[in-house]
Amino acid sequence: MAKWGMAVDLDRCTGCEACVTACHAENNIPTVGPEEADKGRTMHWLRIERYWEGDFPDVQLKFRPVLCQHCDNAPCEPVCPTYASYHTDEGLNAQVYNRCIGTRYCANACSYNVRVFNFFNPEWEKPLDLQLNPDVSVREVGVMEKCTFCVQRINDAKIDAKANNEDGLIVDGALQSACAQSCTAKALVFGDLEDPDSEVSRLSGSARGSKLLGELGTGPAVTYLQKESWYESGDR
Amino acid sequence: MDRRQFVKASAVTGASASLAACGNPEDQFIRFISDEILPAGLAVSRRSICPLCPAGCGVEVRVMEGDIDVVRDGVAGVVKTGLAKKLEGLPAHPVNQGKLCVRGQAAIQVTYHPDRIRGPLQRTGERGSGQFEPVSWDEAIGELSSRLGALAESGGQNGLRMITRPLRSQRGFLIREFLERFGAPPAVTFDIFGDEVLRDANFQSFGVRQLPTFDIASSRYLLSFGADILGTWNSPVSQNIGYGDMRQGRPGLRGKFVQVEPRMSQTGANADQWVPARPGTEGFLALGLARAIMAAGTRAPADAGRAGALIEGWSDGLDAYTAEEVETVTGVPSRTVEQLAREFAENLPAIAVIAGAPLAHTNGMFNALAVNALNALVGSVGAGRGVGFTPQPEGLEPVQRGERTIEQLANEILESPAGAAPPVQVLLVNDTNPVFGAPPAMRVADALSGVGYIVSFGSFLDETGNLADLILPDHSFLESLVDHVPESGGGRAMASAAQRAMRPLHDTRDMADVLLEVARSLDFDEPLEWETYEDLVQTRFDTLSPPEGFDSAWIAAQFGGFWVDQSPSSPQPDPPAADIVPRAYSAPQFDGSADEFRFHFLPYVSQSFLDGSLAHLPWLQELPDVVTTAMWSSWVEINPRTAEELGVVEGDLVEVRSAHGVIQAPALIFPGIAPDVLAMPLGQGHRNFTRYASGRGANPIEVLAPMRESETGELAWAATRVNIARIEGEGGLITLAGALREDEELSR
Amino acid sequence: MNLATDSRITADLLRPLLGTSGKYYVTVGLLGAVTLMGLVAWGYQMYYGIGLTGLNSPVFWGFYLINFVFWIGISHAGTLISAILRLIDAPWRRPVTRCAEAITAFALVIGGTLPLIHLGRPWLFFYLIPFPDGRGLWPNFRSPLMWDFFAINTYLLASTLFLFLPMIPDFALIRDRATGIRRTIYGALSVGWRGTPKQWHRLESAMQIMAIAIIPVAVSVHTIVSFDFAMAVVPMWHSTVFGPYFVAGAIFSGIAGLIIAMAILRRVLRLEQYLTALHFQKLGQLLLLMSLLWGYFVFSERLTIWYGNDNHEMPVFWATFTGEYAPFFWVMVACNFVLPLILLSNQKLRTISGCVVASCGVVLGMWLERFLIVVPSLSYRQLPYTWGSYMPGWPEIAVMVSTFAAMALLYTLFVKFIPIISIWEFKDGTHPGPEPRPIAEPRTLPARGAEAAGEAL
Amino acid sequence: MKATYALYTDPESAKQAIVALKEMGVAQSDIVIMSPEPLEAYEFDPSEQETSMRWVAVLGGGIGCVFGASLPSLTQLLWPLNTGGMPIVSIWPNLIITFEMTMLGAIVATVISLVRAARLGRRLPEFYDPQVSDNKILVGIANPSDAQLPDVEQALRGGELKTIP
Repeated sequence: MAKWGMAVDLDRCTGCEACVTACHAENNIPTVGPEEADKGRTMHWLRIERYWEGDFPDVQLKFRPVLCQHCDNAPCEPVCPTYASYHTDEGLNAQVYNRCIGTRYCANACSYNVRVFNFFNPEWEKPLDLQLNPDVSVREVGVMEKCTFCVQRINDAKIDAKANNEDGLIVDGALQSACAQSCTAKALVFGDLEDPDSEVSRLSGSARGSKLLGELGTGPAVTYLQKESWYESGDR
Repeated sequence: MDRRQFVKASAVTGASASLAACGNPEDQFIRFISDEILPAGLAVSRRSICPLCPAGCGVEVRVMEGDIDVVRDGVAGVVKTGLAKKLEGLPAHPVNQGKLCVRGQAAIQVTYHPDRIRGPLQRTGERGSGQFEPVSWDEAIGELSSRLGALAESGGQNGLRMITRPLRSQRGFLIREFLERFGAPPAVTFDIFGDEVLRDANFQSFGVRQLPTFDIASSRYLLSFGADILGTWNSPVSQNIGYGDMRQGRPGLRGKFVQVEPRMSQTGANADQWVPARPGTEGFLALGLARAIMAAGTRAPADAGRAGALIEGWSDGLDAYTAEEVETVTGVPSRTVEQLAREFAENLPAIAVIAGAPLAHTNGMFNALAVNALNALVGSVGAGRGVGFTPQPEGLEPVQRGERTIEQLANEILESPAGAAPPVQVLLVNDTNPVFGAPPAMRVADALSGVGYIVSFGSFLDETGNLADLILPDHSFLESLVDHVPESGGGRAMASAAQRAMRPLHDTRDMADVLLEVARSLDFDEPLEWETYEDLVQTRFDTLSPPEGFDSAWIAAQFGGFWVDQSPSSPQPDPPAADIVPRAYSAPQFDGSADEFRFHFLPYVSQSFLDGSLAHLPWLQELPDVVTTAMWSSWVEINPRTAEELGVVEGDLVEVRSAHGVIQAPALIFPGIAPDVLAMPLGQGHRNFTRYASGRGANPIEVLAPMRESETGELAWAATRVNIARIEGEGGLITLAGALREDEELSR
Repeated sequence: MNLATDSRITADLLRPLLGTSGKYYVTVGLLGAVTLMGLVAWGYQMYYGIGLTGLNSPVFWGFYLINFVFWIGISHAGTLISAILRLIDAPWRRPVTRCAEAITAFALVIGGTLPLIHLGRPWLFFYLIPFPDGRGLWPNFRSPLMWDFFAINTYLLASTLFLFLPMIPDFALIRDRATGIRRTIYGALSVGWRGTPKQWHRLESAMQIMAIAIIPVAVSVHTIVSFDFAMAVVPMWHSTVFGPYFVAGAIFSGIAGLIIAMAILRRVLRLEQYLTALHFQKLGQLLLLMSLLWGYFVFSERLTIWYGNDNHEMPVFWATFTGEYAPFFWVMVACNFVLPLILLSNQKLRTISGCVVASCGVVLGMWLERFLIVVPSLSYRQLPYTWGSYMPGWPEIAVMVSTFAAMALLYTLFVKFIPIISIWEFKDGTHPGPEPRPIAEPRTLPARGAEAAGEAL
Repeated sequence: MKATYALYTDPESAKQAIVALKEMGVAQSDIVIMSPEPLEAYEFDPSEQETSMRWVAVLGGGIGCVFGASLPSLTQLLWPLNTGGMPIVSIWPNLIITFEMTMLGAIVATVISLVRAARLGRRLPEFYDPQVSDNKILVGIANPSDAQLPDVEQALRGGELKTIP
């Protein structure tokens, strides 16, 4: 049984935001337009947080991609009265759109605020709708949605592995979330944490690794590898 | 022509109106025989090339079966066909190695854009009124042919002109051939934020008129002077890939990255050290480093070769550029200068990069040459040595840009004596928008109004297309055969090509095929020898040496999406024999006096929209700019202290005034910008560019002064001084982030 | 037992039922219209989407849940108080209990509706009902919202019964003097009451048991409402003090609501001799006590946060203390603490009008308290990048207004059909009441109301 | 039916009538008493002071408790879903449901027992006089035999005598 997870190398991430649009394209995420965006109702499943440090001229800027952390002890799951939000055997923090009645409790409980809500029915002005990914359902008004670790790709990969690999297991790297696939600096690495040889397992064990808001004990499946500072030519 | 009218107009040809006429397909459901049979529910992968920037990344298109509304013989219905669903990087492609940037990811919306022109249009109202009516392709092409035919008979071949964006595909070659054989002057390429200064500098220093390719992955020190290498400049994806490996790709070794710029860009945000230098003094700083390195004795002036010889005083070790002098000129502390010099010389291979604003000053050429010399000094130039040049495939070299600039063309039109026949009878506009992109001082709009007949190949009604008399909408890149010769991003000569990924959605035609058809009807003395654009590309590609296992480069290119030269890369061409003229540093000149206009004005290429050509894509409009988190708007970046002094808070509407124009935009408090600099992203401020971009934000180009780079005459777009004032009104700034800092403390 | 007095009592307390004035219809009409407006707003919201509200990310909860907590709080006036008073057998309770219990029933109905209005997809509200879906999946009992479902419904059922049982003898009373349709209706409602010693005794022991059972339920209800917040790891929500804090606040606002209601009844129904200054004195003292208790909870809550100085919680603390939400905070403190302390701690000021003024302040203050609990905490969550703010949309305001109208409407209708003071309990007790005044009792109700009755409402 | 009864305006005389009836050998259970108020101080009918309602309530609470404990646990086992890493049968939250159901059980049981014990919910028998709600106390007996009729009327003389033929 796999356990899906991700490693985010903040030392690689350049804030290019390819992941953000890749996520939109893969998961049929609507755009809400300026008025709604101004109200704070954009639908990004994945955002790159930026924080300033210091003042000019000694000023620094830090980027941090934040997506659903697929916590093992997810605060968002138990508060849902209809089981719309629950934890799969493979460690995915799943959202069942059909069961969601829109209490928005999960969004409050999520300390990472990575859940986005359909305040209106999504619109794709024709023929933009032709781009919609048939593997991903389109969500209606009143439904909470969030990063799924591209569960549709996971399922495709499973079928593919059953058909083509003698051991029926997914080869590390053969399966990538849309964001990881597009990530130009290879900062996002997606894979199976159960597989000790997978790159994501290797990176998650890194000394630079830490969890976002780890002190809350939510047990995220996403590990952040902290930015390093420069050391003169190779000496460590 | 406002959106509603536009939709109306295009609708008549396109499906929607006919659908309205025949009721919606649900009511009377007619399913035509499939255009394309695909395995139901399964994805097919096809190849293409991202057209949005000159990098030319290979694209893998995920195509799946889908239904589209169509009208066949006046009957509305649906038909199954293959539809592009998602764009990914082409894994094996030498430039982007399976990765794709944010703009490339959004490129798919170009094809499905609701405001795409769905068929040929003919102007009905006043020019610029935006009133068009649909016409058939035969009429449209007939109209163009007859006008050109008339020109040819009256011997007025000179009256045909063409403006195009820089093309690195064979379309450029076709355009050249077409104009040449018609007898018209070569096309004017318009690319206001292009890199001509750097290309010229590279030609001077290294004999290659080309943008460099950087081996960032294996470098240990990366020193960038204002170059947005991780954002938009040159070949961003390949540079990002290299950057990632430079950081964490080599166990125990992590390269250092230093960025020199007065306003922290997305690239600068990733730097280990960020050094704000006064605008236009970057070259001086580079030479300061060079002097320190030479003074340290680790390197001799001669090591820089020709590149060094181009700098006055180089051979004597640049005594003028002492660290103290550098501090007074650039504002960079002498300590920092020495530290940078030491690290740059000690951590080889070290790369110095310069691009963007530093080259857009009156002394841009000097800045470029200085950095070239610095690279040469530490021996970073040459194949496999940090700074290289991607060999161009022989026989497939892209057409070099014409001598004439858009401004010269404009002047020619404007200066023609009144009453006389306009010097430009027919103007072809291909995929470029000078009315939006050229500073008002160049008076491009006025000039175009003096043109006899304007034909646009654009897919969207933009400011320039709006002035057209005839619009012959091109296919989107997914709908047509595409080819590209990357200028940089790889070690070997290469050329990409791909067949169309899907059938055209609308009644559009490939610009190249239209030109060929027109040419046929004109019967040139030496006719164009290609039936279709595909013939042309094939014949051109087949001049290349076929790789292993293929008997033609054309087949190979289509098979893999690209062709790479297998032969050992040809040596760099020798520098021009022309005698060397050493340049001396001259302080940058700015338009507007410092006391009247307090601030340097720094427009920058937007992460989302580049120069504005992508402002029509909703995904990019709603993409929070990673540094400012702003969406759907434009803004003016102000240092917090300056803002406090001016009594400006975030979101206030401010007026940016130069000697040449004034624009209004909301203020955005930006800790990473020098107190005497105001920065503003390009891209917004379109008057007329689809429902998503029209009337949104302000266009910084409108305040730019027509300053020149002294040697090349390129526009010095960073040499304008402005003033700023808070004014009444809604700023309309939309940002995603709630706080600037992670340890944000609220008022106590 | 004094015939003259009792007849007088019966007459006074039945008067509102006898006749109906034009004013009454106007009042009902107006209140009904405003209530309807709220429902229309809800309809709009369902049709166009919850986006008509001012809700956003990160403030996913707003006015609807603020008012939900507010009304559930108000509901703690009646049943809880009257149950306590019954148990300690405070003689002065008798005229108060029924109008208090009525508040509970109505406030619960209103409060219980708000979470449904709050839903993104209200048409699927039945997913909350403990019943398996097509695939045999039941609701998630780990969710505080399910706890709400059970607690509120239990409390609603219990309070309704608690309100209904003591009405039976009064229904019998009306039955015996009514004719026609009224006789049938009240006859049905009085479930064959005859007033045998057995019935009287069983009724009283039933009320005793229910009083005992209903107090823990009432406490649990608002504790669970507080759990809706305390269970989430949100700055200044995740606190153990919330349970008692909310219960105290609920009783606090409940008493305030009760005092206001009683004052209005006293005026409109001319019950000056039944709801006397003494009752306001007593309730005023109770209100003062709760005010002090509330102050104690607020202090201990905020002290703990401030001292702990948790970097996730401090932004919320400062936002409410000196930041953008500070004005609300200080108004709340003034209304909930300073004002009651001044007006109620002083015998001279603790008059009827004094109590009413204090109560109005408390109702406002407690509404603000709920606002300050919901909005600032959500505005300033753990990751500063996601900070935001909130302005209500027009449907939220419309619905809020209509909840108050609905309360008034239900109450107006209630006093029209049911004696607002329990007649038999009042007679039964020994307490200040009207002087004996022999009058001729009408054996049956006049077809059209007497003029006196006409002025009654 | 036949009935003989009297209406009294004060509890004292009513009490006397009841005593008189008892003295002439009428069983307490045959004496019909109706009052507009509890008037428990007068103990018209001492036999009614005992009741088992408390125990009914406790029983009801017990049933509610069992139901409230099993409903969440069983449904959680019926379709085990992991939420937030909590155990499938999560005791703590379930206790809340259990508590509410217990209380509900007790309350419902009380009301049911009240309805049954007080013989509520049936139609009003003919033997009833609306004057009772005019603050009169009714004392009488149903179907008196012609033999005892005079004594009964004698016993009830304190009040306004009435008969239902």
